[in-house]
Amino acid sequence: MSFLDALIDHINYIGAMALFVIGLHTVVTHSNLIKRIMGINIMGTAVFLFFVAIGNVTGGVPPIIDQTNPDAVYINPLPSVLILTGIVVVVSITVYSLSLVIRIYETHGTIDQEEIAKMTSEDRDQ
Amino acid sequence: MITQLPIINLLLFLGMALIIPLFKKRSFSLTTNLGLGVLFLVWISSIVLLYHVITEGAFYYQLGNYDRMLGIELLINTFSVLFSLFIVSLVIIIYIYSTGDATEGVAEKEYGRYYILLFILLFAMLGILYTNDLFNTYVFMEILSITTVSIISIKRKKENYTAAFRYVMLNEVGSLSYLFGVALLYMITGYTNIELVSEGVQSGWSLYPANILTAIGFMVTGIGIKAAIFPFHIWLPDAHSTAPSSSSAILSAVVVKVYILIMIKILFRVFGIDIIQAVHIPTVLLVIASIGMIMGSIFAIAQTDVKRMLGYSSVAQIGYIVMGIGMVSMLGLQAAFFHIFSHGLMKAALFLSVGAVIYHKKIRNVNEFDGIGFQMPVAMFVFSIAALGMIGVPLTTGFISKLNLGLAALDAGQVVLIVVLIVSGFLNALYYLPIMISAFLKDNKDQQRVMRVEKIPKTMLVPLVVLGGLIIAIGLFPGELLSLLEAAALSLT
Amino acid sequence: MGLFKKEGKTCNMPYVKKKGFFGSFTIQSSLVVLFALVFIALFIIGVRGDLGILSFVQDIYVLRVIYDFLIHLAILPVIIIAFPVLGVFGLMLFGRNSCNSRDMIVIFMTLFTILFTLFMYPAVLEEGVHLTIPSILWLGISFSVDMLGFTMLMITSLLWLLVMVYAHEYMKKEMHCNRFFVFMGITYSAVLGTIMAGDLLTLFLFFEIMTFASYMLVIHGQREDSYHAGYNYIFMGIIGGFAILVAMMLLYFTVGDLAFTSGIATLGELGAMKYWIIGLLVFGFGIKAGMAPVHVWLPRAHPVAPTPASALLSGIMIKLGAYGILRVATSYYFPLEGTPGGDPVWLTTHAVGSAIIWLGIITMAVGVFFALQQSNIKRMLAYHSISQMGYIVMGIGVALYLGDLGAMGYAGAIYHIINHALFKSLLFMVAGVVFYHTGESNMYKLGGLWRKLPLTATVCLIAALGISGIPLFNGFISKSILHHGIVEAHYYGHGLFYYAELIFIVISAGTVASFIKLFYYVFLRKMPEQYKSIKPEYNNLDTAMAVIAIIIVFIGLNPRFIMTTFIVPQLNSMPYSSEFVQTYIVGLTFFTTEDLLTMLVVVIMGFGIFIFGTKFHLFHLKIPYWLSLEYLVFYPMNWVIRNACQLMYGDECKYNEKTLKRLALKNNKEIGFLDRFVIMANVFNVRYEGRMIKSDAFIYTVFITGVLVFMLVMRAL
Amino acid sequence: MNDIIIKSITRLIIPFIQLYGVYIILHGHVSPGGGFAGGAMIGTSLVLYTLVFGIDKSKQKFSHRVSEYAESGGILLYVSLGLIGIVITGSFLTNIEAGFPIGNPGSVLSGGMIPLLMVGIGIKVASTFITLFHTLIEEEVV
Repeated sequence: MSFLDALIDHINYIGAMALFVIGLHTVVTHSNLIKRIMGINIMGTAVFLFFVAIGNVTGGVPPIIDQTNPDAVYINPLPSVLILTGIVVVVSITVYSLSLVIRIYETHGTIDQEEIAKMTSEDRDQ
Repeated sequence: MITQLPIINLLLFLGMALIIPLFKKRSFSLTTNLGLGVLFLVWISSIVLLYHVITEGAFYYQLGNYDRMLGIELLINTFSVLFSLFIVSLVIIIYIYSTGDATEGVAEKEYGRYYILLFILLFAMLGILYTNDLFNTYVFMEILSITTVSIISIKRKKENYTAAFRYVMLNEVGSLSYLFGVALLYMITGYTNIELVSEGVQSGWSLYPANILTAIGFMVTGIGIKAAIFPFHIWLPDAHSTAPSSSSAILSAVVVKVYILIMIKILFRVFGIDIIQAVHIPTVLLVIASIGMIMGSIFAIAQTDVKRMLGYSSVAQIGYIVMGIGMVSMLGLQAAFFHIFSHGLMKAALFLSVGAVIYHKKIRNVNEFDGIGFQMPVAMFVFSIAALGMIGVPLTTGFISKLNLGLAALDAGQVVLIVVLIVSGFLNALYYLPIMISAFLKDNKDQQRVMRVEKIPKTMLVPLVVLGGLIIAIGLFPGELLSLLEAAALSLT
Repeated sequence: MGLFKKEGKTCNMPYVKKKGFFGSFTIQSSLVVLFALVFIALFIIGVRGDLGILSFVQDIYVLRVIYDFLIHLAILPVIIIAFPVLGVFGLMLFGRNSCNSRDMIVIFMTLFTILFTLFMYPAVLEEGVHLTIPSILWLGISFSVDMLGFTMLMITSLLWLLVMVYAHEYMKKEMHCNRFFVFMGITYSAVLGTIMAGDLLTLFLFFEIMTFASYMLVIHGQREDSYHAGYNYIFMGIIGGFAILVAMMLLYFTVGDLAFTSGIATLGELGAMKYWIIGLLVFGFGIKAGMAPVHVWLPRAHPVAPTPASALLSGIMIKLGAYGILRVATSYYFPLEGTPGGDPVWLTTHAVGSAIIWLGIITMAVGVFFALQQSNIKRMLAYHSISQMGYIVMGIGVALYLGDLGAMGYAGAIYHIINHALFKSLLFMVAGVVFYHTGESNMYKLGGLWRKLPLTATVCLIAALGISGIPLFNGFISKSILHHGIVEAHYYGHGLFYYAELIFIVISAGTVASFIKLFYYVFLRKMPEQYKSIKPEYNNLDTAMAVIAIIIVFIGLNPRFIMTTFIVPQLNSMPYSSEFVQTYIVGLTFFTTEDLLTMLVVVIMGFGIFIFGTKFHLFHLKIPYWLSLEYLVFYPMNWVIRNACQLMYGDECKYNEKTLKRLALKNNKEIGFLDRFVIMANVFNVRYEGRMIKSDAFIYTVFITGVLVFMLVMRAL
Repeated sequence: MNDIIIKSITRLIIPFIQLYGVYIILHGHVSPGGGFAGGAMIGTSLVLYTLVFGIDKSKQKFSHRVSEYAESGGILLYVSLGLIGIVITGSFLTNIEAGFPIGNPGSVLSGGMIPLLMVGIGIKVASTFITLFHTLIEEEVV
């Protein structure tokens, strides 16, 4: 019972971990470049979820000053603010890598990493 | 007013990057001259700051006067100022060179963009050094990554795209690992300010060991990826070899070092020596450094593209620095710092001289270097000085770093490391010496040797000569620098 | 052999054609040499106060002021080191267009070094010249010249002058003369610095510079074999340098000081570490000295270098290896002066010494054995250099082994350093002259040259008698002192050294035989047809050779001069028993019946070996390749490398097939170990690089898991 | 996309989206939202415009040059506001101490210079969004 309690208490952490592993698995196993970018995004989401979950206070309210309820418990806004920045960063990275994928498709004619590696190693042997 | 200088440095770089697009219609030399002016201003202000920090001691700078628990805080101590001075000085030299050779593979309309990226790069590097905040470090690190990858892919060639993509993928994994570590630390301490986190970590070590342990693992691995420590070096040779020569020099000589400095900051300022020794991180570092020193050289031996070879050589040299860190002693840290300096100088000289050869002769293959020394005496002479430094011949900075590292290894009681050091130095000789020999002693294969001396711009020659001179000068008189570095190492604790 | 490159394209500068029998350059340079010799003799005699020259100089005010100023100049070592470098600049500025003016600059630069070296003599006699320059190279470098250093300086600078005089004529037939003289100058500067070093760091600094500068001399011919030899030379040099570097770090860490002062008090407590330090130092310097297991570069590098360079390589540079061993051993491993003989601190010295003696003996044997097999003159001389270095190393070993009674070995080693420098460089010069006139260096294809080159034949005979140790020539003196040394090692020390003495005698006989062979095949016999047209002429080559020959004979006739001037003062400043030095060294009588008889036995044995060898064609015997040292040492490594490639790829390797075939070659002559290693690195790279790059995230996963598990496990433990 | 319904509705809806974006930007400090969120909304409205009316027309409205100036200008606004702090009190980005008005909690003017900073961020984010989108669909990358 206590195990289940602990599970439910920490469900957001566990979720974040699971997402992280899923993302990593995607990056490791897939050779399609776009899928790898998606994997990175999933990993990013996992970390953000984890970060935001830290700031959560059970029963807390959004941290906006409310004159009617002066002694409300606010959740910690700082992680959310930080993560906003993190999201911006990951968005830009994603956009950048997608544009690179477009370029790679134009120059190599494929977005499969195995094939690209094969092509480059052939280039090098010549 | 002096206390305002750090933020002014940052803003100067940022402002310069923002102004360049507005100058699009004007002549390009205006941009480069303005940029040089900005660099010199920052250089002078860094010197002033260094003097101030040494005489008056370190100081904090709160952005917007917010409390350090909430706001961003800059810490200006010997460590950050010395290394920012190092970065700016080296970049000035490379910048002057690049005004002659930004052309290598970069389209003319991209010049402006190249300098925008360069200044944002500088902004991010200085930010990383100054900031006293873990999350802020992350943000600057990401700015650095994006600008780096843009610089790598600024040449519109297909190998640039694959190299840049590889860089993005692995580095993003690294950044996320780092952020995950920050999250774990935030979880137990509730701060992102390095000092507050450090206090929290020290007191929370007994309560939440699992958290801290995982955080160390993830942060070290994440930064290890970005610093190209051995098993994660895979992105480096391609990325550094495909970039334009001047930016390869910046990437290899400076950018990678910045990540190592972050690692030093995290290991020594956030966790502290006690904790990292308790979880045996030094052992891990020493092992991967040793493997990296050997394997990097072995991979370098096999390369035919000279810039890829230099890239792998960087991998090996990063191993030297990590080894110094892994000894977790004052001497080791000092040796690592010195090697950051000396490798910065030597690798910049190597990349720039090779860049001059590529610019003039359009050859990149190591086997085609026969007789180049007669056609490009200055470039190959500087190359030779730097290469001898890599081998560790006396009178160059490389010898002093080797001596320092060796003494630090003895001090740490690790005699095995000296063997690694020597073997790595020997392997370095194995791939640098043949290039020098064929450049100066063999005749050109396809044509009778013609005494056509190099016709590369003066703006490229002068930086080369300055770098060569600095390598020898610091190799001859390292005392001052070493005492400064000792102060920097002391300011970490 | 320094084959002259590309017919017709020689030193491409106009040089003044000589008029008459002697060229004007020959006369000038001969006068310079004469001046140097007279000045040296007068100065040394004057300072020792024998003929009242000093008081004569002191009487004239101007001379006295100059003299006082010069002998008290503290920066003399720096000046001496700077002179060759100045000469290099001078010849780059003024000597580019004329052979004669360039060579005059070089010769005068060498002359000035001699003069300034001499000015140190009065100070050296008292307490030595000491100069410290702090903060250079972090630890600071220092110079210190004592009698040992002064002796080395004298012989070096004198020989250098003579070789430079010789090189003027010889280099006319070589390419890239300017480059040669530039690097000659740098090498000279480094050699002087090495000798004058006051601590190990300075020694190491100049030693490394010398390695890299002399590489350019070895490779001068720019042919395939010189590249091979140079490759060998530079990498062995680097390995040696690293060995010294490690030893230096260990020393600095344990003793805290690198100056050449006694460190035995600290070192004695270290256990195995002290043997590691001296082992690394002996290994590092031994590579340069051509010591037995690591001599392999020497017989390749010396023959391919141009003759002036090989004369100096054999005459001076390999001595620096021995000098290094002697210097570090006698400074770090010797107790302070006045330590009694039975003191336990000698134990370390004793152990180190016995090892060095055997190394020397092995080196001697290996050198002579291979020398007898050679047909190329310069290669034979190179092997003899190894063997003679064995004598010197053995002398050093005796000097250490016998503790306070080792003065005999020390004296022998120093004396032999001087002698060997003289006769070996003379022999190389002879080989050079023969090659200069005939273009041939295979001794079996030469013959009867004494008719055409009478002076060369004479000096060759003198040098051969010298190296064979015939009485009245200098080799006899040093060899008999060394023989005394090894006999004493047997007498005072372990009985096993009896066999060392036997080997010593047999090897001396081998030396005699091989020089009989050299002289017989080159100068006697019937002359082949094609050499009939050689015209005898006298030029710089002969000046240099004649002077060295005269010095050899002078030393042979007057052995006590070197002994009392140079060697006894050194012994007095060492912790040797002064009683022993007085009785046995100062009172040493040469030409005793016993020594002469030993020598007679040696000579008879030598003739025996020669006759026996020619009769049964033993000198043409090629020993099977699998017996050679390189094969034995590198075979296991090569085996490992070959199989590593197999392991990586199996049978289908995508790597360049031609290169891969080279890797599989069984014969080490065609492909060196380093080449093999590079090819293996290539194969390794092709195999794993792409794969590693592809599996980027996988490596990350494995690493992070590994690190976390490692930390958890270590914490749990 | 030549559908008249979509075009009309887009025309109709874009001003409201942008107005809402501006609202979000200006009220960032008193309610959830802020420069990034509001800027993203404005940027998205422009993306929507591009999707519906095509890249050429969109370029006329919001050319590359304008977006470049907007991007630089957004940050420059931010930086110059921060510089006021340096001049007056000696710290970058100082808010209330630098003399910006402090109002009642909950009202727009209560944040000192925060709304102004948010305007800068909003401009930057909006222009960045549209630039990124344009470069991606033009495949004129880097």
